[in-house]
Amino acid sequence: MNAKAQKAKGCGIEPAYYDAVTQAIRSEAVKVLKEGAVSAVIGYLPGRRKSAAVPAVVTTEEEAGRLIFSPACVNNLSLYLTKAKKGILPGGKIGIVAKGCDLRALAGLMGESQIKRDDLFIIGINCAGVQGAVAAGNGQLTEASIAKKCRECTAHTPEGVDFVAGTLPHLDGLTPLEAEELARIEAMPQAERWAYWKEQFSRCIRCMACRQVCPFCYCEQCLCDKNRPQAVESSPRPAGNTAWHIVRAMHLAGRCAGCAECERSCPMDIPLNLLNRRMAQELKELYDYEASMAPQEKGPLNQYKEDDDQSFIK
Amino acid sequence: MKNKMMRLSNETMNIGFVKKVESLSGSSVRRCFQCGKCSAGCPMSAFMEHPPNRIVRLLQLGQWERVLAGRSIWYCASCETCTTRCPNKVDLASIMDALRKLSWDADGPSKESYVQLANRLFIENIRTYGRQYELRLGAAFNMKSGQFLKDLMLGPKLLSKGKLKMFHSKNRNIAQIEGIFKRIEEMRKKGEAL
Amino acid sequence: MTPKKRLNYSYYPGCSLHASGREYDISTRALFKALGLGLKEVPDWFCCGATPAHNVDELLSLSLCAKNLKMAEEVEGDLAVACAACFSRLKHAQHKITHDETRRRQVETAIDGPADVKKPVKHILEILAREVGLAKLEENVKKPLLGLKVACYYGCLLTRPPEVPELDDCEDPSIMEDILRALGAEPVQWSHRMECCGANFTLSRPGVVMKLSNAILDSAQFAKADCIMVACPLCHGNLDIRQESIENKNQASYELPIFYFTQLVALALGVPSTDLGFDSVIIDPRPLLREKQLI
Amino acid sequence: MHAEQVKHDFEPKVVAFVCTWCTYAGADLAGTSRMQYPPNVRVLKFPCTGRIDPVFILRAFQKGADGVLVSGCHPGDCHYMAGNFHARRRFAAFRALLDFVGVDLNRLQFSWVSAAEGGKWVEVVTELTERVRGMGPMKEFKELELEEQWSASLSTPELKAAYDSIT
Amino acid sequence: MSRIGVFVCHCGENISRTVDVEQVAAAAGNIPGVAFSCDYKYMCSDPGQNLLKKAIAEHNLTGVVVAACSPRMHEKTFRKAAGAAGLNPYVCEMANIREHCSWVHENREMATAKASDIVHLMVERVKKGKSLAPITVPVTKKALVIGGGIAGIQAALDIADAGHQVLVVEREPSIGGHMAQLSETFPTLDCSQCIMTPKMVDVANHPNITLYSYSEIEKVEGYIGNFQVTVRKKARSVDESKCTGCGVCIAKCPKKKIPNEFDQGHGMRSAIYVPFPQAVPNTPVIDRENCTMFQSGKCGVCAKVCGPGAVDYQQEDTLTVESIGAIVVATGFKLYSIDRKPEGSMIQGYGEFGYGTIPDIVDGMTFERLASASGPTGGKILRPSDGKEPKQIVFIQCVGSRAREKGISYCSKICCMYTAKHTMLYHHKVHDGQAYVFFMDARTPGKGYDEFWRRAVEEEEAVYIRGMVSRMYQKGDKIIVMGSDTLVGVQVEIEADMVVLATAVQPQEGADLLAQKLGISYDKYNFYSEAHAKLKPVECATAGIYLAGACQGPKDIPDTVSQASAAAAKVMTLFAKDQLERDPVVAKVNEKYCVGCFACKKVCPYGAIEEKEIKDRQGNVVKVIAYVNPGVCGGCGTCQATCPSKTVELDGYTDEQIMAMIETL
Repeated sequence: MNAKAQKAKGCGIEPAYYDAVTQAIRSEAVKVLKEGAVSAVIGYLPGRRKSAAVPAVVTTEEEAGRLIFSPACVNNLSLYLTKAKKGILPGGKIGIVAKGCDLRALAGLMGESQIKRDDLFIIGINCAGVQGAVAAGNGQLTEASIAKKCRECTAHTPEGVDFVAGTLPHLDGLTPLEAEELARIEAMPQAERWAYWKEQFSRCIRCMACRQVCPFCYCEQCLCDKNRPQAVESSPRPAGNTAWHIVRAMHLAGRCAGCAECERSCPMDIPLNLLNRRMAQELKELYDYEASMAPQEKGPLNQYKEDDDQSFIK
Repeated sequence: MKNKMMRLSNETMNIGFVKKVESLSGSSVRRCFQCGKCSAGCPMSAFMEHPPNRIVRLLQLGQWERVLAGRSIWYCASCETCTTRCPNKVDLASIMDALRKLSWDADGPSKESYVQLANRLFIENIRTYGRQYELRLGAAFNMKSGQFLKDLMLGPKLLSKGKLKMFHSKNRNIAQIEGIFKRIEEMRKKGEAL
Repeated sequence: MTPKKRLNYSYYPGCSLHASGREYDISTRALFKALGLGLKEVPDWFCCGATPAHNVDELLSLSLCAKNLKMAEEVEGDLAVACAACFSRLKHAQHKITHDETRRRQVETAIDGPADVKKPVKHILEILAREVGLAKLEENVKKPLLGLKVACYYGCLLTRPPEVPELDDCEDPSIMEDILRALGAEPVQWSHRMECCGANFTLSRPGVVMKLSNAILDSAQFAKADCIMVACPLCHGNLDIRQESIENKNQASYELPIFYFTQLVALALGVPSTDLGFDSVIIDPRPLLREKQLI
Repeated sequence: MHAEQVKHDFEPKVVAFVCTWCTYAGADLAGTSRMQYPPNVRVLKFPCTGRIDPVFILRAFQKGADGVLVSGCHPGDCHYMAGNFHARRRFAAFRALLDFVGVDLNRLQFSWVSAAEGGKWVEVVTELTERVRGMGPMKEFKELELEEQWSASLSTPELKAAYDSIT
Repeated sequence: MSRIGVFVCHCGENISRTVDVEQVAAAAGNIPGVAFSCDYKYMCSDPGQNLLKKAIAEHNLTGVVVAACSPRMHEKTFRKAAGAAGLNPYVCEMANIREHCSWVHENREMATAKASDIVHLMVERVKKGKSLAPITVPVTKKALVIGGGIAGIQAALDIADAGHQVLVVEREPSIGGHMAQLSETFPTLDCSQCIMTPKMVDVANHPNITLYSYSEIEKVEGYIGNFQVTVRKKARSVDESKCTGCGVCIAKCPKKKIPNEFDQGHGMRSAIYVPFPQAVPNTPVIDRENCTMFQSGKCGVCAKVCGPGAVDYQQEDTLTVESIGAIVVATGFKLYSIDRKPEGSMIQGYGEFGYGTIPDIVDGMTFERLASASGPTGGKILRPSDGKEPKQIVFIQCVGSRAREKGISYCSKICCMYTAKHTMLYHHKVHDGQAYVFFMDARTPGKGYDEFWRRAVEEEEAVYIRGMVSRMYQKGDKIIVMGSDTLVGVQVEIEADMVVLATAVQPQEGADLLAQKLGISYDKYNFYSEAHAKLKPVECATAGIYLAGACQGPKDIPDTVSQASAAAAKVMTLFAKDQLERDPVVAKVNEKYCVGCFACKKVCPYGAIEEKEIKDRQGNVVKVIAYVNPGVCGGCGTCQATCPSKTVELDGYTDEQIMAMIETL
């Protein structure tokens, strides 16, 4: 390990790694487009700003040659396979660049009959991590800029993909900030917890960014948009906000892939992924369920065992 | 005796005794299903250590000693309430008669001597005089039972009202009566009757 | 009054009617005379054995009764019996001897002759209510017993068990009440019509008798009866002779005259009260009768 | 079991979401057996606990419930075979979520009450009512409702009539 | 605008005693959308129903709430009345202010307030209610009878005689059940097999009956009129179509010392066997656990001697799927065992009787086999330990039954009678023996039953002792029985040669598992629950499934046969129509918004949800969405609670209705 790498230890990942991944993606994307194996590849193109990246659907070899992978490639691209965004895709098999967490989302969507594995060419990334909400000035990934979810990622290596891009560099163990935060909140007295979340939810402006970026919020009509009956108030007031976030967390329980896009996209910095993580933790404890990179037939809340825990039921 | 454990077997259950009772009374003891109606209506229940239904119960189990030991059978008033009301037509009044007879014969282990004495005197009176003479009966009973003053107050009153005769004569048919007694005794000796 | 055809009865008074129950005998004879009925005592009858005999020796009891019944054959007319105990024993004997072949043979050996027990045995109540008839009684009333509240006491022997005396309903008889109504008296409804007075223990266990008889007296008083009417010399003895001691023992005051039904019937039919043996009883009924203007 | 039925200073609102086959019938049995329990509970009948959406519980709390009971058939007894099994998982998860956002789970009771368990129904309802009574009103969601009340209440008859006329 | 009518019932005084009904009616009148409200003494009476009908017409009502008793009581009544008045029955609802209010509360003020709230809830529910039309589904006219005891046999014969196809599934190698094991039957003492075996043969020969013996129910799907039942035919190792029933295989089988289950383990059978000579079918079965061929691969004698070559060691279980319209459950009972029970079992054994370790303490069924002419002793009463004739025999009733502490509080109903029968059989066979019976109560309701019991006591000289046995122990070759006679009030001790226990009747092994497959409910003892204890004693709550015999609760033969015929009658009633009308409370999918995640399909207990392709005009599949088969849907609504966007909705329980109710709080 060279000196530079030594320096990066604990504070960042070598840019060369991203370059290598970028090259691998480009060549594979060009190849599959050229072969006609896919009609388009969903990936990342450089953004207008320096060190930025934007999701893109590329249909030509030329465009594919410009695909990148960098710490700024935060988006979960599986989003573009569902919802109204489906319309931007040409017909036929689609290539998609997927980080580990994105891959879990893809698997989840397959389990929910939203996409078919056969319709996809998945370019999986040996992902060292991406940046969080605050990017480093030089666009490199540092301990300060790495996304919280990546600090305790368990999905670095893609499984069951058609192509794997890049090799995983050595990764240093980082303090799991999110897990610590979760533990901290859980340790609070109940009233304090309510106060905490009341404060968080009160900031919500109901921009629905969290819903927009969530690969699993693909419903044609969200329950929370219905007004006959109106189960969740739609105006950004505390009651409706609280209900919305509880309902959202409940609807994602057992489905959430842990990409944390909701939290990243939240303009009000509400720690939404904590809710999702708490539910994932509970379902792991109760039913030994974890989101995986392989499609599962039924989610934990769509099945049951006769001897499920019922200690809470009188 | 009353609370002693009961060992049941063909040996401890005296079925022969029960058969005698059934034969004398002409009534089955097995028919009784222990509803307790006899005891419920018995005017003498309160004076018995085994109420009537239990007497039958003990007979069902062949427990003859327990039946005869108590004074219960002697405290039966022969009012026939039990017999009249028994849902199973168990003629308990006759069963009581039979039990007293068997106890009498066996010079039974009964504790009730007064009633037995009264009966004995009554029957002796018949044998001797052919009819009852109440004064004689009462006096004899008081003498023999040692209760010399019993009902003493009633005597003069009754005498003055002409209710007790001071004197009486033997019935003219007394020989015939004696004959009846004799022939019954003979029959029993020969085993022709119980 | 003369019946179209004179009815004749043979008569078995029994031991009590010759002693403690003599007023029963007296009033019975007076009544029969008033009704124009013949009544001839069976000569040389002897004791039926009563309760003591059957209590310890049923065969003796049956034999004595069978012999008496046989002797009664000698006298014309159905056998009229006044004493409830004698009536019960004679009927029992008839019933048993007719229904139990073994017993019949044993009885025949005992009395040394055929057990001829066919003679109809009738209680005097039966004769009054059924043979003379209530209508006739009512017709002949001279002195209606108006305003006299009577507790009719049947005791245990008159009706039980139903298949033996065949006198009346064994749990709810009405023969005494029917007769009384015909005489214009007022029978009361009361609880102890059929309860035992304990006669069997009158000699041996008077304490028992006092207790049982007290309940009867108490019940009659509760029913606001002026007097009690009986058909059995043993019952009469317990209720009348022992009434004072019962009162003393229970701190009660009953003063209930005890009538034989024959006395009341005869009175209503106009037999002079002096002929009915009212002087023989312990609780003098005459003040009551005077109060009701019956004498 | 016979709760003393005198009016207290605080009478909590308790809502029971029950299945029609077991718990509703169990509550009927409590009635036919003339058992007594606090009159605070309002029963909403569902075909099955499987039909009960967590949103209903949330809504009930928002609308002023101080306690919520969800009750259905015992495991294996579901009239629809498995509705209660699905409900069991759903509510296990929902409970955890509510707990995490700071809702006192003492206000939310789950139970199995069969059609034969009139006594158990009484017991469960009485226990929840008395527990919630002891805890006082459920302020949390009500406060949220009151905060930033932008529009007038919908409860005026005119508005209600207008709203209903849409239907 | 809704025009709802509210009718508040007094129910005589049942409601009005605790609830101010006038106030409730008045309060209801103030609820927006309520056009009419009143109270009435008896809404369910004819005048009450007429009041409802008249009000619907006069006030042009669009919905009705009857505040009265439980809908389980009169919902049908009022829906019918509303229907007669031209209203859709499904906009008629009941507010339960009796069972849920007036009967359970004493405080008038609070009860009245609660009643008003309940009425308000239901008014809102009706306001959002929709008119629904009944669903019709076809009926498959073939019945399944589970269990081939006397109950199953009777039900099967009755249905088959009515001209319908019947499938009888029996777990054991032969039909006959417990009745085939009995020696004589009370109260007539006629030989059980003499009356049973002709019926068994009738089943085998009936053209409308298909018999699957040695088979079990694997899976039940579908619903009334349209069940799909998977039956597992267990490997018999003998080809039924080839076997002639000659019995040579049995005669030649070298393994002959296997305790015979039919004789309660007191007789022996071979490894290839028929349970008893009159078995139907008379096809042997190989007990693979005891067969040398299956255990060591060396033998094969039966195959060698079998002329038609019916023995097939390779035979495997086969699964058959049958379309069935109605199911009769007749799985019968088993007898309680006094053995030590596993830790945590609800049922306890009898330590005071030695936990079943004393060989001459047997149960009633064993005594039946001993008394049976076809039994292991040829009908002689001989005790198991040494084959001696017992001279003192003690019968004990209520062993397990009515013993709350042992886990069973019910009366097993048949024991008093069969014990009386046992004493008679014993007395007939052992003239110098004495039978004693310990009993708590003699319960003999039934035609000729009490007379039968009295005969045992009065003529057959059984000594009945009213009292229970406290303890029994072996002493030499005697069993010391320590009991009490409560009538005398003393302890009783008997040195018995043999003791027969009238052990409790329990549901058949695995009754709960079968119930779960069938989707029917059962009580804490695993007896199946009828839909109504008095008025629907034969039906299960699950439509199309009926009960017969002791699987529902202890029953004797006459009761069992009666119920079996009743169940058969119910099946025939169902089969009398080609179409069945179903409750329209079923789920529907909003095709516009469904995105086809199929969470609903995953949770549907009925498998009622199918995938449906939505195509454009060119025939291209635009999307695949969920579709609910209304004939299969059971109406539980689990799909709706699971659907994130609520695009599947249960009619009669829509979110709109429920939310409207919650809004009233």
